[in-house]
Amino acid sequence: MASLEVKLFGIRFENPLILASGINDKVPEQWIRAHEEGAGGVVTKSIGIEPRKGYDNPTIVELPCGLINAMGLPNPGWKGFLEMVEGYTFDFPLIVSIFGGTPEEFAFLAEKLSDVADAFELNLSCPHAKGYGMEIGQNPENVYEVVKAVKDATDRPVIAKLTPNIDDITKLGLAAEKAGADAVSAINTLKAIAIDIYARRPILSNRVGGYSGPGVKPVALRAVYDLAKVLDIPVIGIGGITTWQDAVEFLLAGASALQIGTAVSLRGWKVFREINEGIKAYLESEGFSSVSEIVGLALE
Amino acid sequence: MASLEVKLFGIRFENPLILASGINDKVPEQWIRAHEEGAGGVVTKSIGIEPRKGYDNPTIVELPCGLINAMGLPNPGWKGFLEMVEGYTFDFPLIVSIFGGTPEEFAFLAEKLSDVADAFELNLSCPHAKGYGMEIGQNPENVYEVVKAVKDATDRPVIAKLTPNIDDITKLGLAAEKAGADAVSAINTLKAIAIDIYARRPILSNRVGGYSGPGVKPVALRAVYDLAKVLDIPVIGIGGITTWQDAVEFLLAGASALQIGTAVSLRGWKVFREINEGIKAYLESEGFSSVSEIVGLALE
Amino acid sequence: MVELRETWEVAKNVRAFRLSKGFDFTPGQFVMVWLPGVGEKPFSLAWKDLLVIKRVGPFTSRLFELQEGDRLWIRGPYGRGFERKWNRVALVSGGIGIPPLYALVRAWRNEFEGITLIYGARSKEELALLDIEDYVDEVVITTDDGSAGKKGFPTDVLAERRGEFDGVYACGPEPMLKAVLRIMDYENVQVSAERYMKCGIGVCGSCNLGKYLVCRDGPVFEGEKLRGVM
Amino acid sequence: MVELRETWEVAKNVRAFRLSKGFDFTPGQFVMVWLPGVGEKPFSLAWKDLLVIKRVGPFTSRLFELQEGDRLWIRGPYGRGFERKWNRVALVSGGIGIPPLYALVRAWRNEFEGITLIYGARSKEELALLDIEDYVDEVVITTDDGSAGKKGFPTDVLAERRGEFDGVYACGPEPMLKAVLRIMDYENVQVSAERYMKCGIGVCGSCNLGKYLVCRDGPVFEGEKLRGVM
Repeated sequence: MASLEVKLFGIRFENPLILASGINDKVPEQWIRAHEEGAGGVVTKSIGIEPRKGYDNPTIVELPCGLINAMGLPNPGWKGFLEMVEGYTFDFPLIVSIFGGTPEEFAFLAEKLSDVADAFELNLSCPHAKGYGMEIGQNPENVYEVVKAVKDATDRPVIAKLTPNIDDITKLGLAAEKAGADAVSAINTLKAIAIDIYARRPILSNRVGGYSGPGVKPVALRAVYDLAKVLDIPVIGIGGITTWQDAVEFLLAGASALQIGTAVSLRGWKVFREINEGIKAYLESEGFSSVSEIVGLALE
Repeated sequence: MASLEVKLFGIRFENPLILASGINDKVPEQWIRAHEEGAGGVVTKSIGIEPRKGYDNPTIVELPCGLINAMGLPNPGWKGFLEMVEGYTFDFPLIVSIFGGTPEEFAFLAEKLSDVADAFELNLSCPHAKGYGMEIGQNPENVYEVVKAVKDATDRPVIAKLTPNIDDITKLGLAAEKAGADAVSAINTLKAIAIDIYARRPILSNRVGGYSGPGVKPVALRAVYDLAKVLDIPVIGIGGITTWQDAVEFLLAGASALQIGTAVSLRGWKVFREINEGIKAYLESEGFSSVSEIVGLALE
Repeated sequence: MVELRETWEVAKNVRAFRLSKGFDFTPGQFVMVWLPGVGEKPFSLAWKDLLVIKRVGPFTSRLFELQEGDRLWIRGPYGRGFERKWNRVALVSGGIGIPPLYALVRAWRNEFEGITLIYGARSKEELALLDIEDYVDEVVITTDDGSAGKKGFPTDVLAERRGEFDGVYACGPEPMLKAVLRIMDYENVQVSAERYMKCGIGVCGSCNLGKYLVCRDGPVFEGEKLRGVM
Repeated sequence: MVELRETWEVAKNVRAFRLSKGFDFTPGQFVMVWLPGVGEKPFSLAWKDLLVIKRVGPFTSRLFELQEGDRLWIRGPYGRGFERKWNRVALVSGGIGIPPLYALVRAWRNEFEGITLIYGARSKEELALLDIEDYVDEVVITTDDGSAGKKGFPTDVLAERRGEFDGVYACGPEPMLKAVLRIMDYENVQVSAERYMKCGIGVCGSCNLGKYLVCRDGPVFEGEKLRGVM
């Protein structure tokens, strides 16, 4: 029997599939549901300093190969978040995503939320929020400063979530590693837009948004492959993983764990079970006994 | 009757659809065929200084949302190219794509091929050839230097073909414009990879390649939208245009003309006629009399 | 993109909108309606080509200005609709809860032995009955002010007559749904829940109802699933 | 990815490879076979699960080393195959041109009134007939050295007997195809052309034959289309 368990930065995950940030992960009941449905861990919606209601609708566009969204980082702020989780305990790793406009804001959030988070994922990559996310994370120096500030503020493992909207994502990964990140995750969404030909205007209220789903998979896989080649810290693969074959490709490309987001919308919660079963059957039929044995095999 | 004719940098195109570089455009018979099949113009395969045979197979991977290719710039070199076209005349605009490793090489090629080319497209964006394409074109200063050198070497209009593998494609567009480019075209392919889960290795012999087709359309459309907002020179839209609706989206986003590549493989030569007919019917039903009337309407 | 084929007033601040295109749908499913430059909101389908909408804010006010031939943009239908079950059923509707129930009886009127509509509104002028009387066996009206039917709440009627029905379909304000669920002890009842929905397709998570998403797990839920949740 | 179910020698330097999976195909279509780390090449299907391949270089040499149970990677089938036409037909095959014609007669043997295979090889030991004799009415062999059948070229036989046939299907080296086209005056003939193919799906343009692409417009062409081209 092949094992699906993975261990990352000292934390054990039942399986390599983690619910990605921003997908049905607003409240604790949804995190618990994701775990019940087969996720090995959960990343929360990105939490900032102040509550934000996010952008007006339309906030999402459905496309043949995925989705474009511009939610605008809706979140209850760190105080609201702490109130919301009070009284809950979780029997799976809970990774808290945080976003800020400066290294100090990131550090502040990490400090305030360290009692709740098993690990932090730094949102250095949201492509549609002015002053946050990608606007900071496209610059390797900023990535370095943010990671360093957070590492100084918390003992929890820190994952830097990187943007693919860059000439070479390894620059960002190396900066994160140098600053002491425990892992990187890649990719966040690609900059994109959709226009309605009869309205003759961009569909999203924010005009531009982030593209996710099967259409971005080849780009995401390349990002993971490039990162895994140069980094010593683990890479968490994200981007259009929809089938178990996609998942295996990411593992072979060097991802130590995976995040699933858009596929939950496209195919329902059952994707976690289906992908886990597919990985397990693949491991067994190909003669492997654990997920970690195949991580990076395609890097040669 | 709505008109499909467009005029770009003083050249008249029967319709806004141009065969993109690298798709069935190796020899003059294929360029003539593309025009017969409805293309308003043709871009040749990229021509360099020396003949190149390109990479070994596999050079292409078929995916649910497009293709990844790494052909390796196969071409007969400028001398072979001149021999090949000798005796041919073309009753449609022939845009010659050129690639080089330095501004001087680009300028040399432009000078040698000016008698054949109605315009040049500078390949500053091929994502899989060491020392060429994107490796040069990701840097705005290089884009500036190459465009400037070519403009000094030829009187023909010059189009800079830009890479989307960058934090902000408008930097590249602005550099091209400043150097005197007559137009930019965007996007070239996205950096990508595909791994075979049973071979456990990258499929392409070059390992990494460029992603094209419907899956890249939302990214390409955003690039065109961003470029059209900041540039005064025309933008030629490329990237996953497969249906007439896609074509109209690109025109509304600010593209003055369009290039079609992967769709010719996915749907056959008939795409030119079908897309042209769709654009025409749209113009008529929405009350426009020419393509140029809708260019950029979604920029507001 | 669809065009508005016809629009008419149904009740005070309630209009019907007939579209140029019909959608394959299950009663209870909803669509997202986008008015460019204005916004995008979810509405239950009253029929494959019919929306019945109450004016409540700026978006619906703009909708109310649309004329025949004007365009509107629709995606969907989305979500889980009603399931056909039971023989003698009551439909309990409050406020603007009528559209999905209208769709239900129009689609399945011959599948039941008896259909009783118990419909409560604030006052007579707010009753948005359309031609629903053609599709049900009995209509019981309640109004808060007694201006039509019985004075009181539809749930009062349900509580009294509960024994007559095998099952209940309900749509309306949350306090009414809670009352229906309690009267039915969460059994033999399907309710269409309402939440603030943004994406409509199970991404944003805004419409969570406990561990459920109203846009994907609902909007129609079997009563049993809502124990401890509503 | 498929497995090799069976492999056997068919003639000198020619092997047959039976795959674990069959493909829906039209006779004349080809597949791309990838051996990771070695390369990728096009081959005509001899049957839905059968490849018949001649050793010509490093890639095919590695293919010849494969054992039953080994893996190979296949995409396709691609291209335009033969079209069923005519009643009394000749198949003209030269060299390793037999696989698509084998597929043709195996698929359509009952659709013709008469099938004559005219098959030329350099010598007796290079004849890769498989069991094609079961599917045709007549086999005429020619060899360059006279070691089997008639000494000479298959096109000599076709030229002599041309009047007996309504139509001709041909596959083989280009000089042979040209001779067939000329004998038939480009009419009532379909030929399977060969070109250096890389992508196989109409992108790279390597396999151009005049204005055509062998991978998309072919590999099978009606003779009429090749006037002035071949």
